[in-house]
Formats: sequence, structure tokens, C-alpha cells
Amino acid sequence: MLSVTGLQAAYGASQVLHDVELQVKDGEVVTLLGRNGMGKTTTVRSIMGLVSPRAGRVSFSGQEVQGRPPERIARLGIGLVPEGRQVFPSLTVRENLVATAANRLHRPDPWVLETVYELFPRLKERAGQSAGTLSGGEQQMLAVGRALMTNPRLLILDEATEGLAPVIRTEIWHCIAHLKQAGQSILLIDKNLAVLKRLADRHYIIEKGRTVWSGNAADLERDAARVHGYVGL
Amino acid sequence: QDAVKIGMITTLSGPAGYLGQDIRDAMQLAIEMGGGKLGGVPVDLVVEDDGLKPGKGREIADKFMQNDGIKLLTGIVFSNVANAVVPEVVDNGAFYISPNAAPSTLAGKGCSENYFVVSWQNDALHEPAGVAATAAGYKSAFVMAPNYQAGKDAIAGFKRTFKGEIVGEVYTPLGQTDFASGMAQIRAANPDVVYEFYPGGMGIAFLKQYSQAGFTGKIPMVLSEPSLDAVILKAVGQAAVGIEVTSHWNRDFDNAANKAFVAAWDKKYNRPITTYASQGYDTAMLIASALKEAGSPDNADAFRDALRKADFASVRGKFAFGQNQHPVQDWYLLKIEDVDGTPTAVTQKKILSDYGDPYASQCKM
Amino acid sequence: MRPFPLIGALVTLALLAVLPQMAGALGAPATTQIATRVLIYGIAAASLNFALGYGGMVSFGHAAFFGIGGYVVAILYSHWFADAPLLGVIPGTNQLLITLPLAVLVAGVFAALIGALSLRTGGVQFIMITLAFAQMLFFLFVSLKAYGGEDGLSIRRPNEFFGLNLRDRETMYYLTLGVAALFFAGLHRLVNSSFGAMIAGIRQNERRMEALGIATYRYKLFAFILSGMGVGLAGALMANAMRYVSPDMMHWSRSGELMIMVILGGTGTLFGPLIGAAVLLVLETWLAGWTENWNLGVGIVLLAVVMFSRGGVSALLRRRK
Amino acid sequence: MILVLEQILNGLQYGVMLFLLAAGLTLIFGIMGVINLAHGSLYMIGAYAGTWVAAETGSFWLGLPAALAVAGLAGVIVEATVVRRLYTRSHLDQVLATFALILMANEAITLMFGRQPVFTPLPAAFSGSVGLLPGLFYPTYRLLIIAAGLIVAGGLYLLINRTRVGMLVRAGATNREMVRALGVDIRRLYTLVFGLGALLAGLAGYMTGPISAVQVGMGERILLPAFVVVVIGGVGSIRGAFVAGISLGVIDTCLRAFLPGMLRGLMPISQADALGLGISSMGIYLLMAVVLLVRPRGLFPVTGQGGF
Amino acid sequence: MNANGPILQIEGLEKRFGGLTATDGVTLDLRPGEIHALIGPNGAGKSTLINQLCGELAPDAGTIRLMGRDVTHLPTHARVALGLGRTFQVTSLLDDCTVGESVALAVQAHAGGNLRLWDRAKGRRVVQARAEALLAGTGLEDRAGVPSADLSHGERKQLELVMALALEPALMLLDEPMAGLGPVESQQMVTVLRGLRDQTAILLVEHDMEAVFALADRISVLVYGRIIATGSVEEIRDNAEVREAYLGGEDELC
Ligand SMILES: Nc1ncnc2c1ncn2[C@@H]1O[C@H](COP(=O)(O)OP(=O)(O)OP(=O)(O)O)[C@@H](O)[C@H]1O
Ligand SMILES: Nc1ncnc2c1ncn2[C@@H]1O[C@H](COP(=O)(O)OP(=O)(O)OP(=O)(O)O)[C@@H](O)[C@H]1O
Ligand SMILES: [Mg+2]
Ligand SMILES: [Mg+2]
Repeated sequence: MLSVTGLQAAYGASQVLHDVELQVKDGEVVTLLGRNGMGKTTTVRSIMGLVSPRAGRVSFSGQEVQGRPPERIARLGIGLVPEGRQVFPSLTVRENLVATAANRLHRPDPWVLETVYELFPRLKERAGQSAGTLSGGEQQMLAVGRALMTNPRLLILDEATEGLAPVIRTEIWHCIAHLKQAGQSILLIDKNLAVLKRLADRHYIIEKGRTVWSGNAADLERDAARVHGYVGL
Repeated sequence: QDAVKIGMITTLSGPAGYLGQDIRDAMQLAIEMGGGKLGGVPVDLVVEDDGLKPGKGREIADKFMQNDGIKLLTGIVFSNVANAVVPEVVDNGAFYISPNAAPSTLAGKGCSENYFVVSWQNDALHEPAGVAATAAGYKSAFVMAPNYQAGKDAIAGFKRTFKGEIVGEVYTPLGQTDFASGMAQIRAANPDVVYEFYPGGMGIAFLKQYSQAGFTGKIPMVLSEPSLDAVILKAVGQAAVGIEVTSHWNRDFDNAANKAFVAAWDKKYNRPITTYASQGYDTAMLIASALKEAGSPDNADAFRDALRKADFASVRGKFAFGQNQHPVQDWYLLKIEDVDGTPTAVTQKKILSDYGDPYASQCKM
Repeated sequence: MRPFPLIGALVTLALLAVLPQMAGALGAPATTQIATRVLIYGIAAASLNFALGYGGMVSFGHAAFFGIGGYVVAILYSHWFADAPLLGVIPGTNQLLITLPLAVLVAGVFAALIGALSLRTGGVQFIMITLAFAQMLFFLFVSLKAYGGEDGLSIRRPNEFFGLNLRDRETMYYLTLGVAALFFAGLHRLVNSSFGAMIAGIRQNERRMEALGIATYRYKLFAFILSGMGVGLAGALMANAMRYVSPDMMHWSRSGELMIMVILGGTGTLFGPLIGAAVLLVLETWLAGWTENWNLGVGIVLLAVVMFSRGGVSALLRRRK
Repeated sequence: MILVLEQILNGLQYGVMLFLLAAGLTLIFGIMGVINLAHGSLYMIGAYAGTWVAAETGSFWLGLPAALAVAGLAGVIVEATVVRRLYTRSHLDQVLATFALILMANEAITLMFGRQPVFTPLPAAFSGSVGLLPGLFYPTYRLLIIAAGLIVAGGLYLLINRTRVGMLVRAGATNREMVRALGVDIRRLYTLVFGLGALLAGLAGYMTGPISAVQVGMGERILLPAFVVVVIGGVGSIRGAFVAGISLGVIDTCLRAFLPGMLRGLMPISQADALGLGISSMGIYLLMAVVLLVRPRGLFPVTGQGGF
Repeated sequence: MNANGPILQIEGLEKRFGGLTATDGVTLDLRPGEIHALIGPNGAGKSTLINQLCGELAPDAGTIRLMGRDVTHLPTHARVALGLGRTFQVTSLLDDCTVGESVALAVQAHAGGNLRLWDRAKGRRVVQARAEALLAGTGLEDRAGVPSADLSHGERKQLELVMALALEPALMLLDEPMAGLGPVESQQMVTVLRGLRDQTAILLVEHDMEAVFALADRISVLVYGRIIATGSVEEIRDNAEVREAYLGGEDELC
């Protein structure tokens, strides 16, 4: 469904991505691993069109999307939970959820306000509060809920569990497992390797802007030493 | 013979731009009528816009005098620009002839032998209105003006000569064009007559609102010329009928110079002819008379003497300079009448003769 | 903060030093006066830039200090001329060595008052409240009939300074050039000083600086006062160069003009505002001599500069190199 | 008493006018994060366009759609050609660019319509006064302005606070990129909003035509009071702009009308007049300073607003 | 001040937002050199508490004492002058400054002489040297010339900490310093914090339990604005209430 080849990107003069390869198939959960500053977020931003790639191909649902504006890429069915939450501070929780809600792919059982509230009861309690005053964790839940409300084919979570309490983190993992079961494709960035190992189908490791390793859980076990070198554990 | 350069600093941009435009166009008209010459001497009119900024006016004056060697300047519309420019001009030995602005600071102790005013002195502009209102037998007056120096001077001028009682005196913030609150006060005060000083766009707004408030035809007005010039009259239309205005010039003045001027203007420009234009034209004619005699402002003494004589046919009829080289002239009462469906200012009578200004005696030359 | 472009500055200074001669030779002696005005506005704009570009305080009221600087000179002159002490006690004077520092001082006092109140707000509100105070002063001076009101105050003879004749445009130019050179040298030291570093930090993130133990309000106020004083200095020079002051000097559009000069030249750069002042004034003069619709030309050029450069003219110049 | 009522009505009408302008400004300035000094120019453009059509056709009512359309269109063009490129730039760049637009608009109008002020005729049905109370006659046209302003206020409030468009606009104000990443074409949205703001300005411009002069520079004069309203109301808040516009209109009008009289009771007449005059001409600025000193972010601060 | 007395004493602190009590009668103290972890569910009021401690929020009731002095009503900078340092949950940096400049600025802020108008900030040797020393050995050492705005998320976190340390604080308030750090960086951070133990007391807000358990001398658990338990690592780990409210199952995904 998503296929990235030879992706290069830069901020101004400094090139950050040199050669990123990545594939997500329908219904798959794929992770993107790597240490701080290696370019994971930049990869996501390039896929979304928020950074325009210098070279390489990004195709989604059979269409080449590199160079398109972000809204058109998103409309093809990518839902983003960005790094650092980025909720809309001046909108209320409820407004954050409904403002961009859509069911463009005409899912039979779409995510709607109620189902998101069910997933995160805390958001329901805070429905009328402006998002800027939410606690860090509440904002994170909101960002996930907001992305779900666009009913995407591919959900991208960039450090979605950062700053969440262990209980909630567990909940989110459960939720992701649940989504996976429902056939949702997911691209995950997280540092919690132990969980990812169990949850994801395949993994990619980025080192200094290059995809340097990829494989499934079994490969991960086998190459433990190398992986350790790349991500540290 | 080289053309004599005349430097014109005037206001062309912004809301007041039409004043400068009329002065300039009238001067240009006069030059054209003389075939590119004034008093038989070829002239070259150089015009620049001061944007109603004193600093800008000064800059243009410097450029005119030093880069272009211009010895004769004119054109300024507003007092504050004149205050910044005139001293510099005369201190450099050049001439300045004002077609409009004439602040008191330059009329009395600050007068100068190279500074001439063709229009009027600021204070003298408004005193005739008071005279006219008194003569018409009004006992109580309501006065209104924008809150700045010229506005206060106008009110002071009116009050000096009005013998009745002032039942209301309102100043509005400069540039404000909504006078509803003043209208309410007029209604409450119920005066015999209203005097206001709102030139340009403000005047249009005032008179329109005056009529919307239902005062037209009920409470008479006596105004001085700037508050109801030809442009305002055209914009306001019927709402101005019945208003009395005091002025030193009107379109219908019956003298040869004026007839020629009006005809030429109407032929050339497709817009009403204002007092500002008449002043611009007279300025050109004054310059013509001096050039004819002295040939060039370079012959400073001869040129100055010729100017003082004011030996030209003014569109106002009679024209002479007083001690401080400001005009000593006649003032008339005009009335807006409906002439074949077009509101027109019609001259009624002369109300003041050989009227000068109070600063002349302070001027030592 | 780039290193002081010392060589460039010296070359420019040398060129400026012979400007009157060149202007005379080229048959455009009025250039000297334009240059004087450019330098004065340059001082004012650079001073505003200290608050705006370096300190992040977008003041829309700095014309007030410009006007105050000018009025200090004019009022002292008028009392000296009339030989009537101000308020019956303070004697007037026409000595530049007294009027200039006094103008700076009085501007500083006003900046302290306005700043102390305005700095309680931030952002857009700060812009508007500084505008509000400046407008109040504007209206105050418009209504001060004793000092000419709207029509302003003429200074028939400029201030005296070591027997120099400041009426002479070249003398005035060199005086201004001298003051400007000292001013810019001082400003350069200031922005690179410890205080300058704190101000730059506060501009970027006030909350962070507060967490570093900096009483940001006090620092901002101090910077605002210094900035106001510089503009006051420019106003005092302008009063001498123009021999005239009026409330027009403190009209909001003058504040806007100073701001335009800063942005046009490049915010947060040492000489940007001077360049901005030069570009704007020369452009206006040139276009106005050329067409009466000069404002259209100015508009087009300004728009082009913003659209096609980031960081104003000085950024364009730098890119060229 | 009648006088007081009449002055309050006057204040209301002035306030409504301020609101119409401030509403567009606050939308553009607060919500989209753009300082649009050229808003006054859109006001002027609306006034000229409407007046011209009204003069050509002789009908006030035909001038109205023309004013709205031309101002709105001008807004859309300005957004698409200039402002769009400034969203990511500093506010100072926006100031410079929109200042340039003012110069250009004024000169263009001068070239097209000349320097003489022009004037919009009153619609015949609204040219008189109506008696509201015994002894209180009030110009019908001014009542029309008040009504139009109130209707626009209500509509805007609903649009911004109750619709998804409103939410998106507000969301985009704080994080354009994120709105786009969620699949919304915010650029089109912003163009529309800018056009809407311009249209309101055009409406205000045309409506003032019959009671004051339509002339070059009319925009700058009203720009400052409109900004004052925006700031007092709280940047980005339509409700704030409404409350601030109306209160400012009423307070300003009443101050000017009654303050000198009241002061005369307390001190010698000449002093009272001077003081009253001084205070009333500084009126709106004084008010703004006081409001901001007490509430530094205005009456209805929009939470989470990034600030300057 | 008693040398062994608590460095921070909070008593009966309360903060309400409308109907919500975000801080509800919190009483807490910190001893010199201690690392005191504050944990609790999202929205429990941890950041709110920190913000009150550093002076950005005014509490509705209660007192805060720093080294025995009542600082409840002092502004932030005054508390910093008394020895308080902090990091922000959402990083808050000087975006135009490079990493090196940022640290130098922090050092200078602490060193004083900030009102000097006539010196050269860059020429202050002591300041520059100390800034370099602070950066040495951190992951940012070779990033000194990079503008803060261009740092990755994890790097920003690290810079926050270095800037706070430049103040040589006696008490540090750290709001989620590990968030966004990778495993390696987290490990490094733990080591760094452990190394600080002798220099400063730390109030640590963190959701990374591994780090908390590795570092904390004592742990307080905040739920709905109220402290429900305080104790050693073992006591908290075994506290049933805490497990239910916060920790959840031992393993994150079963
Ligand atoms: N806006 C920017 N401008 C310039 N450089 C940037 C920018 N954002 C990130 N970088 C640089 O790009 C590199 C990759 O950053 P990126 O955010 O993609 O890393 P990451 O793998 O997501 O790291 P982390 O785990 O810390 O979030 C880093 O070196 C960072 O400094
Ligand atoms: N200004 C405010 N107005 C209204 N409610 C607020 C405000 N600030 C915080 N809150 C609420 O107070 C509660 C505590 O927030 P706080 O940020 O302190 O939580 P936290 O413990 O730091 O959570 P996290 O671990 O998720 O960061 C939250 O429910 C939040 O929504
Ligand atoms: Mg990242
Ligand atoms: Mg928190």
C-alpha cells in the first residue's frame, strides 16, 4: 500500500535523508526504528508532503504522491499522529476531534465521536475544555483520536506513547493491537522495542538517513547484535 | 531667453489632494493662456507633491533651490508645511508666494520681505462669516470645528466678529466624519444659526448629515468659503441650498479677468472650479505682473518691488497688499440657490471692503 | 550577531565624508541635505531596531520619542529667544551641548513611563498600546497652542556648537555624520554586550529566560528606554537640521515609517535600518521628482522587496556577495 | 433624556460600523495570523466601487452588491497574490507588504476616480427620520446601518463558533501544517475567509458612503479605530470585536457629547473645555490603554493564541 | 538554614481551574541531594505542580518554601536566583541561538553582570569556558554550532537539561526529561542524572518507570491532584493502589 524508495530529503542545506526504503502492505503493522535524530520523523514528514523530498519515490495506494501538497496525500487515506502532539490549542477537545473528521473511504463502521470517547473516556470528561490546557498525556490521546476520526487506511504514529502513564500506554498498545486485528495498516515509531517486537509484523531501522536493516520479528532475534548496535538496547 | 523656473510644492496625495490639484491646474492654465509665458517671460513650472508632510516639503524646497537653482517657489496648501518651508526659502534669498496657506506665525513678527500671500490671512478668512451672521440678525450661534489649530482659529475668527451669543461650541477629533453626536447637540441647543469649519471630505459629510438630521431649511448656516467649496457643493447637491457663504471670490464675479479664467477652466477641465483654483490663478497673474516688470526673480529688488505693487487684474476684482504683504481685499456674501435644478453659489453683496488682517501692524519690514 | 564589518564601515564612512564635495561636483548640492536626513532617520530607525529587531518589542509609538527630542530643542530655543524661562524657572538655551543630551534624557524619561506601562502586555497588544500612548502625546502637542499646536514651531537659528554655523548645510551634515558614527559604534558595542545577549535571549523565548533567573521585565524596560533615547537624539538633530518641529513628527504614520525603514533594511541587523532609511528616502525623492503618482512606485518597490527577499535589503546585499 | 438616548443610538451606529471593519480584521489578523494594514483599502475599494455603480445606475441598491463583490474579489486577489506568501513570514514582513498595498491602492483609486471626494446618494426610502419616541427623531438610514451590523454580527458568530468551517479556520490559525496533514485544503479556506473579511469591509465602506465622504485615504483613518476595537475585544474574537465595537462606539460618542458639560460643573469653563477636549480626542486610545493595563489580552482573549 | 533541613517544602498547596482541582492539598518535601520522583496518571497535576513551584502559576492556597524561605509569592526569576532550575515538558529553547550560544547564555545568566552595556559577551572567557565544559561529554558536544531550532526532538530534551544545569541549581525540577529519548539516550540521561545526585536535589516527573525505579530515592504518587502515597521504590512498586491507578500490569502488552 505504501512504498518508499530511495527517499532523500533536506532542511535547507543540510541533507537529513539519504536513502530511505520502506514498505507497508495492507493490514500490516510496520515499525520504524532508530536513535534520536536519525531521520524517522523526517521520513514521516516527507511521506506526508510536509517536507518535499529531493529525490526518490513515495507511492500510496498505487499513486505516486511525492511532491503533492499534504492535504491531497492525507485525503488518500493517511492519518497522522505527529511527534509532539500538535493538537489545536484554541479549539475544544470536541472541536479538535470533529473539525477534520471524515470518512473518505466509506468505511462501514467508521470512527465517530462516540467510539473515540469509548476508547479514551478521559477525552469525554474534558470535551469542552480547550485543548491547549490539557495535560500532556491528554493531548496525546486527543492526537490519536483526531487521526482516527479521519478514518485512514494507514495510520502513522510518531512516538504516540511518549509522555503517557504506563496504564494508558498499555491501553494504547491494546488499542493498536485491536486496530491491527481489524485490519488497519499502521506505521509505528516508538522506542519501546519489547512491545513493538510482539506487535509489529516487520521492522525497519534508519541510521543517519538510510534504511540499514529490515526484517520481521524472527530476523530481529537473529540479528539481535546488529540491531542493538543501531538502536541500542 | 532661458525659462524662469517656478518651483511648486503642493499637496497632491491623500484626501486633501484635490486642493493642490486645483491650485496647480489653475497655474498651469494661466501659463497656457500666456502661451507658455507669464508676463511675456517663458516659465517652467516644476511641481512636486509634499504628501502633507512638513519634512517632505522642506526636502523638495532644498532640492528646488540648490539643485535646480530655483528662486521662486509657491504652491503650499497647509500651514504646517508652510511653517517648515517658508523660513528656509526666504532665508536663502528666494521668493515664496503663497496661493493658500497663511499661518499667523508668518504674518506678524515672522513676516519677511520675500514672502507674499495671495489668498488671505488665516484669521481674516473666518471673520467675515461672523460679520455676515451678525448682519443677518442672528442672535445665537452654534459653532463646530475639528480639534486642531486651524479649527480653533476658525472658531476664534468667527467669534471675534459675531455679536450674538454662542450657545454651543463643539470640537470633533480631526479626521472624524461622523457628526451624529454634534447634530444631537445642535438639536438640543436650537440656535439661530450654525457656523462650522469642515473643509474637504469632512464638509461633505457634515452637510449631508445636517440634512439627514432634518436641519436643512430649519436652522440656517453661515459658513466661510473652505467649508463649502465647489467640490463640496457638487457632492452635497440639494442639501446645500439656502446656506450662506462668505468668500473673496465667486465664479459669477463680473469682471473681465474672471470671465476669461472661468471660460478657460470650463473648456479645459471637466470639474467644478474652486476658490483654490482662483487663488492659484491669481498667484500666476501676480507672478506674471512682476516678471513683466523685472524679467526674472534674479533681479530680486526689482522683482520684489513689482510684486508689492500687485499690478495685475485679479479675478476678485480689486487686489492690494497690506503692510505684511498679505492681501487687503473685499469680502462678499454668497448664497446657495437652486438655479435650474443645479445648486449654485450666487453672489449677494459685498460685506467688507479693503479688509486686511490683525497681524499687519506687527510686521516690521 | 556577525562580526562588526569594520572595513566596510570605514570605507562607507570615508565615502560619506566626501559626499558633500561629490554632490557639489555633480551639481546636486541638495544631496547633502538628503544625506543628513538619511543619517538622522538612520539613527532613529536603528534605535527602534534595538527594541524591535534585537529585543522583539514591536513598538508602534517610537515617533513619540522622535517628536519629544525635537520639541525639547525647539521649546528650549523658543524660551531662549523670547528670554522667558520655561515655567518661570528653567531658562531656555540654544547650546547644542545642552539641548542634545537633554533631549535624549527627556525622551528616556518618557520611554520609561510608556515602557513601564506598555511592557505589561505583549504581542499585538504591545504594538497597539505603544501606539495609543504615542497618539495621546500627539494630541497633546496638537493642542499645545503655546508651542504652535498643529502648525508647529520654527527655530529661526539652529543651536550653537563651538562657534560652528549649523545653518550651513555642510557643517550640519558633518555634525550629523559625527554623531551617527559615534551612535553606530555605541550600538554595535551594545548589541554585542552581555546586556545585548540577554536581550536577544528574551526576544527568542522570554519564558526560558525567566527560568534562567532573568527578571525579563526589567531588562526589556531598560532596552526600551535606551531605544527611546536614541530616537530622541535623532529627533533633536532633526529639529536642528529642519529648524522646525511639529506634531507631525510624532504622528503614527511617522512611527510606521520608522518601522518600514527597519523592516526594509533588515530587522535585527546593525546597519540594516540605515540602509532602509536611505532606500526609502532616496526612492521617495527620486520618484516624487519624476511622477506625481510616486506613491504607486514606492508601493511597488516595497512590495517587491518583501516578496522577493527575506530579511530586507541588507539580506539581498549579503546574498549578492 | 432624549438627548442621551439619541447619543446612545449614535454610539451604537458608530460601533456597528467599527464592528463591521473589526470583524474582518480580527478574522484575518487574529485567526489567520496576518496583520492586514490594507484592510482599510478594501473598505475604500468597496466604497468607490459601490458608489460608482450607484452613480451610473442611479440606484443605491444596485451599488450594494457591486461594493460587496468588488471588495470581496479584491480581497481574494490580494490573498492569492500577496498575502498567501506571507503566512509563514514574520508579522513585520506582513506589515511592510500590506503597507505597500495601501500606497498602491490609494494611487490606483486616484488615477481612476480623481482626487475629488465622491458621494453615494441615499436610497429614497431611507432618506428621512423616523420618530422612535415622542421627541426622538432618528435618521432612518442610520437605523438601517445598525440593523445590518447586528445581522452580520449574528451570522458571523454562528459561522465561526458553530460550524466546521469556523473550527478549521481557528485550527489553522495555530497550526496550518497540521490542518493540511489531516486532509484539509486550508489554502482555499483562507482565501475564502480573506474574501469574506474584505467583503465585510466593502459593506462597511459602502454603507458609510451616504453619511460621509468617499475619498482617497478614507481607509487609513478608520483603520486605527478598527485595530483598537480588535485589540480591546481580544485578538481573534468575533464576540470581542462586537462587544468592543459597540461599547467603544457608545462610550466614545457619549464622552465627546457629555464630558465637557460634566466637567464644566466641576471647574472653570475654559479649563473644563480644554480638558474635555483633550480627553475626548484621545478617547479611544485612552480607553484601549486602560483596558489593556487591566486585561493585557483584551476583553475576550482567545485561549491558546500564539501572540506576536 | 539547617544544613540537613529540607531544600523544598510544600504545604497544603492548592490550585483550581474552574471546577477542576488540579492540585489538591499537596504536601511534600525534598532533602538535599535527594532524587524524588513524582509519578501519576496523565492529567494528575504534575506539570501544574511544577509550574507552581517555579512560579509560573500562582497557587490558590498553601505555601512553598525553598531552603527555608517562603517563596510562594516570588516571581520565577527570584526563585531561580535562590537555586531553582527546571526543564519544560514541551521543550522551550532559544530557537535562533546555536547550542553553544544557548548554553553560554545560560551560564552568563547565572554568572551575572548581565547589565553590562559595554563589554563583549562573546569575550567573557570564564563564561565560554564553562559553557564548553558543560557541553563536553554530552551527546550535544559536536552539535555546538547547530541552531537549536534544527535539533531533533531528543536533542532538544538534552539541551534543556544542560541549560538548566548551567545555573548550578540546588534543586532541579525535571518534567519528563526522558520523553522522546531513545533507549540509548535514556540510559545516558539516567547516568547523567545519577551523577548529579551530589550537586543538586531533583524533583523528577517521569513516565518511564525503568528510569524512575533506577534513580529515585523516594517516589510520590499523585492522582487527581492528591498525593496518595510516598515511599521508597519497593514500597511504591508493591502498593496495590498505585498499581491500579498508574502502573497497570507488569508487562505492557500481554
Ligand atoms: N526543521 C529542521 N531544520 C533543520 N534540521 C532539522 C529540522 N528538523 C530536524 N532536523 C534535523 O534532522 C535530523 C533528523 O531529525 P528527525 O526529527 O527526523 O529525527 P528523529 O529520528 O525523529 O529523532 P527523534 O527520535 O529525536 O525524534 C536531526 O539531525 C535534526 O537535527
Ligand atoms: N489552564 C488550565 N485551565 C484548565 N485546566 C487546566 C489548565 N492547566 C491544566 N489543566 C488541567 O489540569 C489537569 C492537570 O494538568 P497537568 O498538566 O498538571 O497534568 P500532568 O500530571 O502533568 O499530566 P501529564 O503527565 O499528562 O503531563 C489536567 O486535567 C488539565 O487538563
Ligand atoms: Mg522524531
Ligand atoms: Mg505534564
